[in-house]
Amino acid sequence: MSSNLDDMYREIILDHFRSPRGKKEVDRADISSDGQNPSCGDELSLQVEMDHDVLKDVHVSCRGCAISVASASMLAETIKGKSFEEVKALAETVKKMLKGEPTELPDDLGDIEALQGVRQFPVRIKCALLAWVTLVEGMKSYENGHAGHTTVSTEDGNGKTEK
Amino acid sequence: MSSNLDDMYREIILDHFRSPRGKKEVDRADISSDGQNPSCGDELSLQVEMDHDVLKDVHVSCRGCAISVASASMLAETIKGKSFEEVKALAETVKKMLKGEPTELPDDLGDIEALQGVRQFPVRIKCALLAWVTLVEGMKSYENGHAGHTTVSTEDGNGKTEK
Amino acid sequence: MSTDAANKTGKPVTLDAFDTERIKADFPILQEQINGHRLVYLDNAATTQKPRVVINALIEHYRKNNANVHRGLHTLAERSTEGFERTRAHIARFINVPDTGEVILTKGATEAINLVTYGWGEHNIKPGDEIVLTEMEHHANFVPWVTLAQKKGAVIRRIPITVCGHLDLSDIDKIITPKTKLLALCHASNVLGTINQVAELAKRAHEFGAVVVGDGAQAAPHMTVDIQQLGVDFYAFSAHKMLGPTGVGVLWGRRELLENMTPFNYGGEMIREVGYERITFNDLPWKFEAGTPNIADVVAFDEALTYLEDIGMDRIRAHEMALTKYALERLSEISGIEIQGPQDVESRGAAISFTDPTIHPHDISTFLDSRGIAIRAGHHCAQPLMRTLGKVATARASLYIYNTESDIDALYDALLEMRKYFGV
Amino acid sequence: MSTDAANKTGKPVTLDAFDTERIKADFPILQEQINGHRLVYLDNAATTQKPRVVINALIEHYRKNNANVHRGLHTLAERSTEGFERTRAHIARFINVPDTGEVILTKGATEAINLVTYGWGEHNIKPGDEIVLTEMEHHANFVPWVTLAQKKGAVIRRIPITVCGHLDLSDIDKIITPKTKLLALCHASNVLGTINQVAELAKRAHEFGAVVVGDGAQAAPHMTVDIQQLGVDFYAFSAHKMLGPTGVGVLWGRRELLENMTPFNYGGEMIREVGYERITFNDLPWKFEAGTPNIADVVAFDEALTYLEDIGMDRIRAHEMALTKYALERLSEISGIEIQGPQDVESRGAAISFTDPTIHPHDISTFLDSRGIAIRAGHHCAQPLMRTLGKVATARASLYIYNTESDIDALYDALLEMRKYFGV
Ligand SMILES: Cc1ncc(COP(=O)(O)O)c(C=O)c1O
Ligand SMILES: Cc1ncc(COP(=O)(O)O)c(C=O)c1O
Repeated sequence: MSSNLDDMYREIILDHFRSPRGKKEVDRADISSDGQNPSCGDELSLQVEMDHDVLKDVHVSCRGCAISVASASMLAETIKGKSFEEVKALAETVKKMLKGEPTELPDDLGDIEALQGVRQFPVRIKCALLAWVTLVEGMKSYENGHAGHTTVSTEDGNGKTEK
Repeated sequence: MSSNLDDMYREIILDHFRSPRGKKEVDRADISSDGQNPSCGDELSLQVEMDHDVLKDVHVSCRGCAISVASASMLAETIKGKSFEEVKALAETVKKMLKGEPTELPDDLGDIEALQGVRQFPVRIKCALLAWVTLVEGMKSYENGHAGHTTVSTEDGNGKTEK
Repeated sequence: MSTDAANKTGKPVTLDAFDTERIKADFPILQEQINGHRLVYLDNAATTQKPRVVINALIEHYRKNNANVHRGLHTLAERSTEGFERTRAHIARFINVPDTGEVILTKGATEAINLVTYGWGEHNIKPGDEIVLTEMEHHANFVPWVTLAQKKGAVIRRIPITVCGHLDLSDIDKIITPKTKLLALCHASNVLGTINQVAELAKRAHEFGAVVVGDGAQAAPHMTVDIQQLGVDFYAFSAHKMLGPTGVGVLWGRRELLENMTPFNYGGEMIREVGYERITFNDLPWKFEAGTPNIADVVAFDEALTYLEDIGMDRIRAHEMALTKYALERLSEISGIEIQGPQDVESRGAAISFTDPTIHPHDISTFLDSRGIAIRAGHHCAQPLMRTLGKVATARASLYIYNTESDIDALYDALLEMRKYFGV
Repeated sequence: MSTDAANKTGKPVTLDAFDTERIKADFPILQEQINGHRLVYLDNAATTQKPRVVINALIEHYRKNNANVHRGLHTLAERSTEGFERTRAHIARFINVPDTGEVILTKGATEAINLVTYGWGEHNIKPGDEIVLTEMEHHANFVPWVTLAQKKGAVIRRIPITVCGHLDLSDIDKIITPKTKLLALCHASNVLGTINQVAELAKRAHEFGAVVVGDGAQAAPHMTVDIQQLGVDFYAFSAHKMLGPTGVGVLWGRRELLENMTPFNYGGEMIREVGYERITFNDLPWKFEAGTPNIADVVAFDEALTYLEDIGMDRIRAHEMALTKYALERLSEISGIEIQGPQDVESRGAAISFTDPTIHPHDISTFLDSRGIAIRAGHHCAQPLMRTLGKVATARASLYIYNTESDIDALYDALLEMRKYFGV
């Protein structure tokens, strides 16, 4: 009856966990953002090199549970080469998908779709979100012309809200 | 099964309640003491006229439940003409009797013995004690040469302690 | 009420008649004998009895789902958390609040009000500020404010009551003024029964920027409470007075206020990050819920709310009005019995205080108990009101959903018997 | 243990062997299946499961005796009050305290500690005073004091830990000094398991006139606690961690201190007389128990204490030591698993924190849950300690009276399986 378990830890997810993508450092960190889930102790650091409005290259390093690591890895894989607007829209979609809000899933979601099983584990949703929240904060800061790091801390342990 | 009830409200008690003794004012209030149970709202006022070390005359007026009224009435009836020391000893005995502590009951306890049924109603013990506590405080004050009123307030509502 | 849901849980299904006998059957304790008589429980303002569904929810929780909440990643912890948060969401719906983060679970109404005193009052009440109370407050909504006022050099103003037991609003303009920083009042009085015009007074207080605390301990169990209509800023009540277990209370508060308040208890669960230099607090509502909460009782409270909703709060109010009317009439038939509070059932709840000219309320209560009838006697934690009424104590019969005219008749008969017994 | 009493209540009667299977049978939830496996409950430091006698006491209370306490003069109120105060007296005996007035019932250990912060700390901690904590405190015994220190301009000093997870007392002379106003420390750590030398440290702190607060949340459930031997001034613990219901905690305090403290919550029951000008407070312990308490759960806690006593606290300790030894051994067999806290079972309790080099504690916990094994993972409300340990989180298996070697074996097997599952 550990079907749930396999729902969450799908093979794709375990694969990303075992060999995370986005390890390579970027040449120039136009966006640099750190995120953490204090209650889990997940810690994530993310840099993006921009080329005009395209996210040219992404480096992400995550110390945390399989879900946060895999989610960060998938993010790195997916957003590379996408435009600012595309990535923003994608982040919205992922958020909605994870929270179980109605949303159309685009065809090019790729491995990310595999994160859906996390929904059955409410406390883990914020782990799956960590990379995305961290990225979005970094992008906001970049848009507003702020240099330097942003730091994001998701909510504490109840999986109900995040900020 | 209202046998308990009749245990507490014995005929003697109801008689004291209906026609309380000690109504007559004293000529000279050598001891004057007020007592109350704030949680019950019982209020009692007591004056004693002394003749050397004898409690010559007692006036007591009590506004309260049947138990506090009857107990005050019995007190008035019993202590008149007794010596300071005798009354002190008696007060101790009554206290012990009401609290269920081991004690010899003297033969001349009179109607007071009827108060024993109160023991089954823990919250009422302080009602039965009110007059005695008020008297003892007044006597202490008299002994220490203090003039004027004393005021006693028994504990609040749990029937467990009093001061 | 959905008949389906009602059938499933064995709750009363009649929509039309208020089937009190059916309801009584749902409460195991009401089948008990007390001193050889059937239990006539008329002490509902103190605490209510619990229906089988609530007791069963407790058993179920401890037999199947028990774990600590929030931080667990195992099945039992998830179930417990889910049950716990389900009740919170239910409470929000019950009082018509859209934001569940505004619903804080406490150990009772008393703690809920103290949370406001410490979290808001401590930082917002300044010397010379005025705190407006009514003359009919329970100690829970009186002692915290008077103590705070003493500490802060603030002034307590009181709204008096009329001889009928209503708030006397004739001088209200002089009581609620620009100096008013806080208005704290009961929605319904536990002694007089009076239902206060909270919405109207809240509006008036808000004109001067005051904060309004509603004590709903005697209202939430008995009528529809719509926070948005009441327009208060805080509202407190207790689960145990509305079929729920002991040890659970609710504080609802406006998010803006709650977010700017300091926490009350400090410890686990209410923090975000803890270091020796810096501590940051959790989001609402957890910021105010330090430590392991009363999980099982919160979980079971859900069933109490469902039970009340299945009957319908408006029908409960209607039933209590009819029964109160009957009780007031019967008691008036006994010469000398003096009844406190409003006589018109529209403006009052089902707590009926009365006194006998010669028999002390404690003797009344003890005597009635020998006949299986449970009422309360004393100052009902409202000593200031008692002083206003010129009483040291009253007897109080307070009614609820399972009470019937025959309960009132039993009270009536026993009071007559009592007169004979004491020979007065 | 009286065999008679044990027979009556269906509790284990063997005096010689610690009959865990027999004990297990007393806990309905342990008969449950979780994710298709028998429940192996190893999250006891978070909360324990409840034996049938405790659940039954709750049912019995609500079915037969439920009323509000203290002020009632009817049969149900008397029964409730008696049950409530019986538990208080039992708690006093359980921790070897002669004066029941010193036993204050709270909603949990967290509230108990906050009561001391507000009632004592608020008035006694001055700028420059030093508050000594240990590095292994739970947030419940950390956040209140750090917050108080910030407010008062006091200084937090910490007793560090050794690599073995004991308190490092080598510099204790420089930490506990004439400046020390308060020493607050856990009797046993919820992360490391360490049992601290409370008596020795209390003595040292008392030499400088400091007040000592013992957090007994992880000690009272597991060993004989004798307040008089410990020599602390306050001691806090929670019922739910020792077979009791949620929502009940205990603060024991020295009468002289408690009597000179301001109340914490204000409201009904904690007052003696209430007026607009003057409020006087009730005697101990009621002065600190405002409002309707968690009556039913307090009543039921009595049965939990009896259950523990019937087994015997010393035998419980012995059982846990043996089982902890076994668990430490088995876990060490798994390469890479890092265990926190003392290795010698004499100086530690049964909470065992561990980490895997690559698998995050949350994944460990989730995986184990799929095999019916409940453990906790996270910072265990001890973030400062986590920082000291250089961990963001640990997995924690914590044992209790109903756990067996086969539970440990199940844990061992599942951990190996987990390694395969994650492919690391
Ligand atoms: C050492 C320690 N102290 C205090 C507490 C707080 O107990 P509660 O959450 O029951 O208030 C805990 C419980 O997690 C604990 O382990
Ligand atoms: C009007 C009112 N307010 C507050 C309270 C306090 O509620 P609790 O004792 O459940 O905290 C009561 C209960 O007696 C009440 O009647």
